Amino acid sequence: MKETVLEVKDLVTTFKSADGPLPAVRGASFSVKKGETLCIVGESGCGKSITALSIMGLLPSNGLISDGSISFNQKNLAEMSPKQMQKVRGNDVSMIFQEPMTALNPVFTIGFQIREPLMIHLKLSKKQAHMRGIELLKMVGIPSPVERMNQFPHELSGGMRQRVMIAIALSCNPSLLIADEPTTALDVTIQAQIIDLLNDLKEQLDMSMIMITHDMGVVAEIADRVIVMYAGEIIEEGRVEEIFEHPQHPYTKGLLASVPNVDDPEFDLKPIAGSMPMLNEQISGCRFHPRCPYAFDKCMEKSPKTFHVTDKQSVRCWLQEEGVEQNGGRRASSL
Amino acid sequence: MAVDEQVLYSVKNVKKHFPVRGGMLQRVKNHVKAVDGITLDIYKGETLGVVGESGCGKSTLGRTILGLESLTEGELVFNGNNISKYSSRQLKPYKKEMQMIFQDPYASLNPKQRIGDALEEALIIHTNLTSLERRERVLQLLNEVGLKEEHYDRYPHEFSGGQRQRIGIARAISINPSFIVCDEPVSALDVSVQAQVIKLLRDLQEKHGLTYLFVSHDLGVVRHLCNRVLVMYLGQMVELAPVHKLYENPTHPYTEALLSAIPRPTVGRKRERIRLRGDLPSPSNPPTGCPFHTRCPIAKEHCSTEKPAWREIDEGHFIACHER
Amino acid sequence: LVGCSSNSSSGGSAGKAEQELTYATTSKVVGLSPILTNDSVSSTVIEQIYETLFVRDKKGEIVPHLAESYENPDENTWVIKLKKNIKFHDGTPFNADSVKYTFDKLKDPKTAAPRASLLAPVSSIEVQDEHTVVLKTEKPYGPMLAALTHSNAAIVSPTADQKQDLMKDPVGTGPFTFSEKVNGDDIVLVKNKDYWQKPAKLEKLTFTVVPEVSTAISMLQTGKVQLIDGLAPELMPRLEKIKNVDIQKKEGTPVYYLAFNMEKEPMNDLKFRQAVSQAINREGYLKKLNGLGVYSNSFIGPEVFGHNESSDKGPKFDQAEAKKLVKDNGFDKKEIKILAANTSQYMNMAEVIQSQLKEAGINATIETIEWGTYLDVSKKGDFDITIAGWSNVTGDGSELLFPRLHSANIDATNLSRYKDAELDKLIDQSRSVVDQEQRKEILTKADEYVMTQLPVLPIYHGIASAAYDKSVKGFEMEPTGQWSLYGVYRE
Amino acid sequence: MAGLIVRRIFQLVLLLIGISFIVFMSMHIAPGDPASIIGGPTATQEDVEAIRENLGLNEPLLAQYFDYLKGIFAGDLGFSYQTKQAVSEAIIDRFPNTLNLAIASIIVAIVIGVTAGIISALKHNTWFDGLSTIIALGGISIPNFWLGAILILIFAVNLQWFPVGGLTEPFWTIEGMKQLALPAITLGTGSAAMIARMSRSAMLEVIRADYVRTARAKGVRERTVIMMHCLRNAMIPVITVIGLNFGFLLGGTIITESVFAINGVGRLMIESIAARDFPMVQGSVLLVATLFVLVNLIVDIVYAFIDPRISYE
Amino acid sequence: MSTEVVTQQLPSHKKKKEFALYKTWKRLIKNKMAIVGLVIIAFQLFMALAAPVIVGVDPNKQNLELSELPIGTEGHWLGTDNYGRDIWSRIVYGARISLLVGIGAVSLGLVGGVVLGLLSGYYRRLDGIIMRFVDLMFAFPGILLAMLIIAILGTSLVNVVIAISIWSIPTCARIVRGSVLSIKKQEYIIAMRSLGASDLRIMVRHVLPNCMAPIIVFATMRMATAILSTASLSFLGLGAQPPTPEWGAMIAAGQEYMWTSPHMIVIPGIAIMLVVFAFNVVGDALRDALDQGMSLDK
Ligand SMILES: Nc1ncnc2c1ncn2[C@@H]1O[C@H](COP(=O)(O)OP(=O)(O)OP(=O)(O)O)[C@@H](O)[C@H]1O
Ligand SMILES: Nc1ncnc2c1ncn2[C@@H]1O[C@H](COP(=O)(O)OP(=O)(O)OP(=O)(O)O)[C@@H](O)[C@H]1O
Ligand SMILES: [Mg+2]
Ligand SMILES: [Mg+2]
Repeated sequence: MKETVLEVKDLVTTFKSADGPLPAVRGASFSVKKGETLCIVGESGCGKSITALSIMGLLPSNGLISDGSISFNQKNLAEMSPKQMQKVRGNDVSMIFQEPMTALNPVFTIGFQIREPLMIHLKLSKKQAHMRGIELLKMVGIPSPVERMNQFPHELSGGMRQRVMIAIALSCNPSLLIADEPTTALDVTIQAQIIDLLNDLKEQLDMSMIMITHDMGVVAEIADRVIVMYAGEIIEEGRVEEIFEHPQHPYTKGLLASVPNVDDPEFDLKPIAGSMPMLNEQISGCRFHPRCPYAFDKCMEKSPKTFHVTDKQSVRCWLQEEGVEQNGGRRASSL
Repeated sequence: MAVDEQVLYSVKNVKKHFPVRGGMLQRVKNHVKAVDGITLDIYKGETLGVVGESGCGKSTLGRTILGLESLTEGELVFNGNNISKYSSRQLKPYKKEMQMIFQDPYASLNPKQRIGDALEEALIIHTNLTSLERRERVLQLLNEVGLKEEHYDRYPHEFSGGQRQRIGIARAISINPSFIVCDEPVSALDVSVQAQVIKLLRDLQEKHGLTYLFVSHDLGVVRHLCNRVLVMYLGQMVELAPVHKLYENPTHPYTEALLSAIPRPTVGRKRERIRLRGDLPSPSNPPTGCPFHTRCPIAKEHCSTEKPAWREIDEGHFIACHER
Repeated sequence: LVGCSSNSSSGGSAGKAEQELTYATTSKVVGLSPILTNDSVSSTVIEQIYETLFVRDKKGEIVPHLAESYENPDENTWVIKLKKNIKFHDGTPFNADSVKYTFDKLKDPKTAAPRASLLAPVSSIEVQDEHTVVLKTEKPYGPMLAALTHSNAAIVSPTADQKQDLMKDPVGTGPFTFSEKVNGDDIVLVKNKDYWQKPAKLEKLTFTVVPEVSTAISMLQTGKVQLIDGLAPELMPRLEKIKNVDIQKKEGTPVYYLAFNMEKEPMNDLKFRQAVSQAINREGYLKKLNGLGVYSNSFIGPEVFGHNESSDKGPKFDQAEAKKLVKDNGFDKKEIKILAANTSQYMNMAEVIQSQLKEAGINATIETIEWGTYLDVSKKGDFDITIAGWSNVTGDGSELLFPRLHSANIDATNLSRYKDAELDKLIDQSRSVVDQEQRKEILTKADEYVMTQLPVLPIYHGIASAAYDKSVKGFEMEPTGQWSLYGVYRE
Repeated sequence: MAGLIVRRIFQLVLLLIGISFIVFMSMHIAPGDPASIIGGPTATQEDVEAIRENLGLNEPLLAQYFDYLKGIFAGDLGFSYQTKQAVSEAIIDRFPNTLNLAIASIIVAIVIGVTAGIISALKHNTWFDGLSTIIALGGISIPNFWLGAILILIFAVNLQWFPVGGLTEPFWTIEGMKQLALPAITLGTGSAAMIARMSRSAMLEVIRADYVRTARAKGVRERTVIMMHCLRNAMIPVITVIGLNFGFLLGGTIITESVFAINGVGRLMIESIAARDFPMVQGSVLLVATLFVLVNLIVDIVYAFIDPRISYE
Repeated sequence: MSTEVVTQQLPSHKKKKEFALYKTWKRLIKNKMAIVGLVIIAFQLFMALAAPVIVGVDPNKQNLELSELPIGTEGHWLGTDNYGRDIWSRIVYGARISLLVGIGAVSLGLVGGVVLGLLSGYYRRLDGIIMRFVDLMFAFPGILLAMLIIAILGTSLVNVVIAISIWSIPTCARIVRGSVLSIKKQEYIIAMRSLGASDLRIMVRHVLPNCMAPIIVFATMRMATAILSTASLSFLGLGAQPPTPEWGAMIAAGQEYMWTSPHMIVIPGIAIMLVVFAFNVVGDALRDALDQGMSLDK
């Protein structure tokens, strides 16, 4: 068994707001092993990005990790001083963001932005950093990298910019890369290029990766393990095959059933009724129960505990409890 | 789904070029050829999908068809009437027949207008109903798209994305059009909600006998919803075919690449992907010859000089390619 | 602590006071040609550079200056003998030719001299010999000598005028010569070493522009400026408190008055004018002026030739009587428009008068307009009552009555648009008689007539005032508000 | 860039023609006759008529305008009605004073405004932020003639730290700087306040930008994040405000120059309007407008330097 | 056919009145400074409306005997001016004038600016001409423009209102144009066009309401500028006609008494400052509140 790189325990992240605290992440626990790709899926607003930003210590100014620990290589990131955190970011842990259009500083050249982490963390001279920068651009597949170094972000296409972001993120050989929906804003053909690139590089550099996405297709392509989030909570976790082939949580099932299949014309689209609750909405019991077709009384009263389906797959749903499991399970498997 | 073979809307060699200004006197220096010669027949009751990468002119085509953009060239024939040169007054009865549903459910509703008023507006413009009758009709519409009567007095920001999209749909069908352009109506929605809206669109089509032009970049949705699909590249037609033929037998290399690039939500089966080189060229400066030749894996020399003809390779299956 | 020791701007010795003086005005010098200008600021400088044939002495008598003497062989002829051995700053000798040149130029319509009217009655100017000029008039012209004391009648160097623009580069005979224009508008004069009298004591004069009076006073207080004049009453309390400053006041020739528009109802009604006269507490208003005005119930002021102490014939403040007149004649029915130029002095008067008329039942409103517009509007008679002033630089009663009340000047200076044959006759007489005693009698009579007919209501007569640094000695003003820095020195 | 400059200069010419027309016409429509003013209250009708003729005011209006326009293109701004001085000469005499004042004020405004704005943004929602907001909004709210009078009262008359007025020494001397200090503060306060508000909101916006998060994610030190990554981006909107404020300052000189007895173009304008000295009004307004356009051209050029996204071709 | 009703409860469903304006208001009054500003404005409004009730004295009643009384004098708690007029009563009546001038100038300027801005933002063809015209107006220093206008129209408060409103037009037009340009691209405008709505209808019913936020902020801030500019023009002698108790004119008149009776300029100066400050503060807070409103609406 490979060593664990990142271990998040009971992470609670809240936002201060005029209407009181808003919990965006409600007690998430997961871990990432060396060389492994963990995918976090869930719909918009369920707390995926906030989870990632909590790890990076880059929460917006009104955000706060109010509980839990984040241990990265045995060090608790949640308790580090800003100075120590600076040394970790961009060096041991890197992150790529969703919007390639805005993630690069418009007023500096690509070269400047790629040299920066090299000079900070690896203490390279400007010249060395420049040479290394060109290598990195080459590595992520950017044509004529020497010229690109002197160009500005607006002179590059979205796909190119995302490659630059990847090059920056990988510049110091991080042991963990967090990619927050790196392809959502891109066209399918470009998306395919980027995903392939990330997959290749991960192998090549032997890093661990957390991939955040809402696209089940991407998950299937890239993940080793998958976490499904709903309304700030992790509701299901398991190996990618288990999640796709034996989804246990009604939400996971719903999610899979509501994506039209390109290959199957007769695929029966089954929408999940309703929509995501607001952060501050008070929902008793399971946060999914208002939308759950299988919900019963207990779901409305008590928050479900985590049930282990296999040693790798766990799910938070009362349907897993003895007795009800049969009933719900049968209906679900008939999907 | 049986497609009535009656042509509702005929689009003939339509072009839409946007001027690019620059230089000393802000003179027009160049043109973005957003739509560059599209010829189509849209049949009554069908759903015609339009797919392609961002910026290839899908939305512009939709808007041009609706008369929201002036034509640079070409003809629009609706129900046998050539409406390309009509004044806005002459167009008014046709506007009633054609409607649009938009991508962004947040931007497509006036945030300062109550939902009821927004829905009544079309009725005020196109009908002579009294305010009572209008209200009646709006309540009926709300019900039809799955909203409640009490939503009548609410403002858009009080709704979720999916609900707003329902309102947008209600507005589009309020004056009983026969033709609706759907410009990526579900791409901004969460997957779970997306399916709800797709279902609604389908039900409404059945009930009212609507014809859709369905613009999307989500090939899964298109396969699910459309009868025929048009693939566009840089403002030009690349392939047009009935949906099953396109998906099962993609012929143009671009269509092929597009289909192969989609990540499939099934594990284990690793499929070989056709990798495309580079990015979409700029539509203001498109490549000569076949627009796709710069990225095409099978491009030959003549592809860069000769424009491929639009030909039928199978019944209802058209492509523009020298090599296939 | 506020001293005047910091006035060394160009680095001189600290021991002996430097013989330099800076004077501040609120508006700029328009130009330095006596022929082409007609504003008081320009004339302040012009008077240091140029000289006139005659001047008023300390007692207000007219005495020869550049002239040696004069005689009137007949009523229409003025033979003026000139002083000898006087040179202009450019070396040109001062003689009869230069006088003729100056006066001809002033009168020439092509010159468009603003003060051409000064010598309008003069029909010809002849050179009798090198030092004698003869002025001829068609009709006898009583105020001739007064006119010749006017700074606009100062003599310019003919050679210089032909060669250069006197507006920028003036050449006269005076005690100071033009040195340079600095910093846009500031004018620097230096002592004329070759002056025909003893040279002036001050070496250098600077005329600077400080638009805000309160800033000018601050500068006076901090020693950057040594002299300001034309003080406003409201500034007196502050000036009096400043330790290093002396204030000089002198009863002067200006008169500030109300002009009724005699062509309009109800102003053409004598009862209305009387009512207004009785409604206004002029003596009360004078108290507000902090000693910068004199009360006199006559149009020709105490310092003006033609004034008579005993001729106090005008109506006096009597609010009860005024109210009665207003009531009885229905003057409260009509709204009266008081027109005033928007300078603080006129606006102040307008506000007090408006308020007092209101007390008496006359419904008056004020309309203030810019000075430039005022000149036009007031001359066109587009008002009911206007607040007017006349500074009377010549100090002669004829020079007040003729422009202000003679029917020949309706549409121009006669703002009241007053047309009265009897007064016209008296004014004509005062101008055509050459004997000064006789003229005085005529003017007194005319003045009394004005105060009974009331086409104008004098509010007060001005007092010339100046404030200067204590180190400035020998400063003396004339009743007209003019002054020469010839005898002034610093210590 | 050259294209931009040529285009702007072309636009400037059109603008100046427009402005000269408006000023010309409004001065002629406005009541008040320059001849009456030159004549003064004592002038007779004949005197005034002679002056009008002499000034050429009896010509038809459009003919006068075209004559004037012709003059401008020949580089001749005409002669003052009042002082007979060449307008260009009068303006050249006064222009350095106005320019010094305007530049000193904008420097005061930029230094105070940008610093306060940025510190405010960084210390968002602290006492400093609150205080500087109050001061900034207070600064916009003070009538500047009032401020000028009070500054003179305190610093020039009572404390005697600065001279009361006048601008006679060159600005690089100590005395010259002292002379400039109070007027520059008076004139610059309003702009400083506006620039502070703008800098603050621009900075607040930039701090939340994605690329700043990227910089942090790279492990860049907080100081560098602010000074390198934020500042330059935040300055982009601020520079526009500075350009506009420069125009605002040029207008403000009208009052400040009067209060501080500075002989500049602002005062020239107000005097000339009062004296209906048409050529002088036109000349100085054209100068100010030209300056305004040039400053904004400079702003655009600076823009292109700090924001590579902007290209003028 | 599916008519499955979306039965989800939304968080902001409490009352119908919870629309954007109300939310903005709530957000506004959370800002302490804004409350101070609002209180000052309310007080000014109160003074303006109830002037005859608050003060019994005629603000123009002179008493030369009792002139320049200092602050705190019995019967004249803010003292008297150089004509012995009660300063408190002049301040109270002056509130009316500054409010009227502000409202008058701002609303006139808004009408002009909004019309020009709408037209030039909406119709590309008019844009060039209108914006050149706006540039032209911009190149004039504001106060100079006002001076020229007053030179033409003559000195009076009404003309000051006109001058300031004309001076407001270009700024307002630019602001409106900017918003229109971005709103015009919004899908709901395209939706209206596809419904066949007329341009006028779109502009009035859809574009205009959505550029209200910047317009309201502009109007509030402009109130401040208008009041300040009136004072400046009065200072130059181009404002209110005496004896109107206009604050700026009071300062201009009191200037000469600054050294002996400073209260004559200090009090109207403070009055102007407070009111201008209040409008600025409220405008500023409003911008924040509306801004947030915009983004949170999403
Ligand atoms: N600064 C903030 N203040 C208050 N709430 C916030 C803030 N930032 C994010 N949130 C809220 O936290 C929740 C989680 O946001 P997060 O960005 O993690 O969603 P996500 O799962 O990444 O969604 P997406 O797929 O849209 O990126 C959302 O409901 C969002 O509205
Ligand atoms: N009003 C306009 N002026 C100038 N160019 C325009 C305009 N509208 C669209 N374009 C250009 O026309 C091209 C086609 O745009 P269009 O919006 O039709 O693309 P699309 O296929 O709908 O893309 P997406 O999937 O991103 O919506 C793009 O290059 C776009 O930049
Ligand atoms: Mg996210
Ligand atoms: Mg589109």
